[in-house]
Amino acid sequence: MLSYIDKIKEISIRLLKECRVEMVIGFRKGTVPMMNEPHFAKSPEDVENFVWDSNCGINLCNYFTNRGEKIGILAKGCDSRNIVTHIIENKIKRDQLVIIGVPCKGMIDKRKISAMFEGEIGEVIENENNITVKGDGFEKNLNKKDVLQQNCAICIHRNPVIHDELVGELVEEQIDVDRYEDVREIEALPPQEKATYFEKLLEPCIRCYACRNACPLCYCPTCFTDESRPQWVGKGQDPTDVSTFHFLRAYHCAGRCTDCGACERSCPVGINMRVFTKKLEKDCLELFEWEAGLDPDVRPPLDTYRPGDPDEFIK
Amino acid sequence: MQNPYMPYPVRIDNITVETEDKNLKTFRFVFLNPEDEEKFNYHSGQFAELSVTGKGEIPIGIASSPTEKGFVTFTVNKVGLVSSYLHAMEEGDIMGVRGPLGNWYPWEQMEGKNVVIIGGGFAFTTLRSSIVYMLDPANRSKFKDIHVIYGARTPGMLLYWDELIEWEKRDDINMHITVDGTDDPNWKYNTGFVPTMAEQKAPPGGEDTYAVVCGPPIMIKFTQPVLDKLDYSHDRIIMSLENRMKCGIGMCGRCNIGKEFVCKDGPVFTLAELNRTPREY
Amino acid sequence: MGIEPDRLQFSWVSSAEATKFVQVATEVTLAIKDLGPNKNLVKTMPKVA
Amino acid sequence: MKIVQINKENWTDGLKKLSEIYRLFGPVKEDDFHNFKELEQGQLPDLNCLNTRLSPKSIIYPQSEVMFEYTLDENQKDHHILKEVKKDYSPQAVIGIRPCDAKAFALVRLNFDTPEHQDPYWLKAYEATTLVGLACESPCSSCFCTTAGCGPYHEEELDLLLIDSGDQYWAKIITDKGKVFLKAAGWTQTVDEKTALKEIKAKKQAAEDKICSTVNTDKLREIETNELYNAPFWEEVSFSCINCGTCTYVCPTCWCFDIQDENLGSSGCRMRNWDSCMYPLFTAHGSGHNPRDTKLHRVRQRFMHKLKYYVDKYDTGIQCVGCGRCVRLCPVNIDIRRVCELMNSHAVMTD
Repeated sequence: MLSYIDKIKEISIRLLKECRVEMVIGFRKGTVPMMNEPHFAKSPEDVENFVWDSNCGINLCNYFTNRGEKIGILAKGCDSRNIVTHIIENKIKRDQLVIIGVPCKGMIDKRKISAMFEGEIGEVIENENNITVKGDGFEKNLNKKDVLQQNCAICIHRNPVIHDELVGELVEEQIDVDRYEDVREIEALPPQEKATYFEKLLEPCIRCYACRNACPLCYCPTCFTDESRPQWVGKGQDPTDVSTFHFLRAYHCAGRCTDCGACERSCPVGINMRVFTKKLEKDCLELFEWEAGLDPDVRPPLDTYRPGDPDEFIK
Repeated sequence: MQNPYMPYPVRIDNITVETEDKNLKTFRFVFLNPEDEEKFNYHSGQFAELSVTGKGEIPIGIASSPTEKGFVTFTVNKVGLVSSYLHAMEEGDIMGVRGPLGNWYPWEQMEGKNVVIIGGGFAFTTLRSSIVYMLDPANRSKFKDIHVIYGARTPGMLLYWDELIEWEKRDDINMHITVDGTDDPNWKYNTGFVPTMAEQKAPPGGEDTYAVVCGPPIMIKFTQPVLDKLDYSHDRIIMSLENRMKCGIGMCGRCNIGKEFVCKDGPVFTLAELNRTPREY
Repeated sequence: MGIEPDRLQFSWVSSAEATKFVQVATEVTLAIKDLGPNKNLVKTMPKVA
Repeated sequence: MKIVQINKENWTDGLKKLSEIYRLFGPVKEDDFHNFKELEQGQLPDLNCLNTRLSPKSIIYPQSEVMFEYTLDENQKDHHILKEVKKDYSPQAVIGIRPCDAKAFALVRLNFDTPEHQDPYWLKAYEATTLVGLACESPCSSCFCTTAGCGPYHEEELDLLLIDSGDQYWAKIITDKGKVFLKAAGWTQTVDEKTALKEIKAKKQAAEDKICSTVNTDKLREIETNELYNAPFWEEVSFSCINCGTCTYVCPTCWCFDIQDENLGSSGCRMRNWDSCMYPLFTAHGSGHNPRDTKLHRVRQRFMHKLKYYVDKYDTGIQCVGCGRCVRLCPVNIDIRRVCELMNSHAVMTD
């Protein structure tokens, strides 16, 4: 994956030179270990700052929303599915984008890696399959496979589903992945335990809305959480208000979320809020055989009616 | 320690619908505790937070003049959650007023000077307060010529109609009432936008003349070149700003323009001051 | 979300089906009385610290 | 007496005595990281923590706080009239607060304690609090306190500074509040101050030397506000921002808040909640007009406030203590050190 960068730069420069796009959205090197910053290039010279490694977990689709110009955008499998969702929802036109597909072997989990060490991590050096983590008084090699973000570890669409350019050979898709082990465990809990589980899960939330804002699908001009007339949710730290925000946000992503993991990655207090979106993803798959963002020409289950739609819940 | 967030309890004493679209109402409040009225000691140009219990607070310019005793009045435009609720309230209802807040028009500086008041639409409230204050027998002699250029879209959208007419009749104030347009054949006053009217009616600027400008952004935008043309120096153009506010005392952090808080360091600024600050209003 | 399954019920009732409506309403009421008051996602007055 | 020695074997015992007088707060590890929590009976603060994930500002300035109560029931005599709530401002102590987080209270105080108005909630909680600092021996790589008017042994705002010296802590007494605290704990063992001070000085130097990250702020004051406001780099700086509130909520020096009425049946309360200049609604007028309607505006506001407006308004330096939290926790890695450099060097460029 590290070798992609030359190709990324080459494609970006070409697109900009040929005026096929006015900007390319990619990443530049971060200022702290295991972080890169979303960045744009408007001229071939700007492209020099682009990087690609296993720290490009932020979903770049967030950055084309409501922009008017022609855009080249780097897209991993999950990001490309997000683009498809945006196209389906008329949020962007296909021809406004030049999609630079990035076959992906997964992003590393900064939080998980940090938790493995007592002291502060000073540097993380990456090669094709391993990373070396260095800090004050320690140095350790880790296999990337063991420290992937959870959504990457269980990803079954690593290759972009839609693209105009490709920065490398397609990678092998993972098969026989059990995507819903954690969801099933929660589903099996009795109601009260489930409630307690969610309460505990969301207890650290500081309502910074990083999860919502990192999500390219949360593009509503005014989020229901921020509405004042009517005010659906209180603005304080009341646990009911906090969980209402998380539950409803997840529902709004039903049939749309592509499990890019940007929400979880962004959370400053380490909440695994993907259990909500994954539950809805699981329901969409089981009830409607639907996986989000695979085909721009198929309407999603929540805006189509089929006579055979499940209705056992109606008494 | 006095709690600056605690409003004085008041009773709505009177409600007047001001405009034909019924979106502007003037509320007259009487303090439940008479001693609070003395504490609420204000100058024309200041504002207060109207506290509608259970809904929240809104910052509104004080429309009454400190020379009027026994009540305070506010003219409120119906826009958001609190103001809409307030519009549905009735005489006799209990709510709160917190203030007075912010600075005021530079009355001491303007003493002995000509004062030109330029107002548009519903931003005439603190200007009304100012006019009443200046016309008070105890104060009128402190000022030289007073000009008022006040406009609204239509005659029915002008605030304080009865008072405007009374001021029209007086010879110690030059009133120039205008509307953007009207189909009323009996309209006796001016027709035309406020900036145009200012160009025709305002006296030339100079050491002895202050302009107090308050109105919608578009009016301010086109009035400024007119005043430049009439040679008003920017430190003699006084403006009153609005921004979203919560605390009203410079603490909650949202209303700043550069390092100045509109709620505490303002809302009154000279144009010269505003020129030095980001235009985030 | 930790809401008991019986607490939320769906049913189709046409405006002409008065009997069915009564039946559904009765059944739902009984089911919920069995469950007792809902305790989840119930907001209380904020605590004064 | 300036320095008291606390043998670590007396630590638990002293804390027990203190807990009878003070509500004690300290760093506690939950899951993967530390945060300040009120210590339960017998619970010890974890002083091995690098620093807490969130700043301890919420101990004095809670994220949600009730200001007033009221009833809307017109049968009640005082309906629709706000009433003060009774709050607990009994003594509390924050044990193991880092010097940067303590200094932050000094910066925030300028906002809440002004000649014209005093915020009673913040001030009363602040006055009830004893800050027991812990000198920082191993600063993080993203800490830049020494160039942000602070440092690993900085004493400003602290009542006591603890210095870890093997089997004991040295407690440097900075205020009377600190003296009272030590006495309540029964920690009174005197030391040879000359020797202790010498060692502290050496340790301080060693800690300061470990800070490898710096910012330059020398030009920020002299440059024109509008010059900086209109600088060309804001588009690039703000591009990656997702307008979440992380930077402002984890920041020990951010204080912005919102006021909301919350009703439950016929009673309710007026409360205040942290708010963030990163949120579009923060400045949106009722009319729909928003003076800071783009993320460029909002990102610029945050940095201009911390590094220019505050500098100009109070003349006490930048509104940042260099704790590095926003650097470490920003989901998209916007780095205040980089922005500060851009701003400061823009000043140089336009000289």
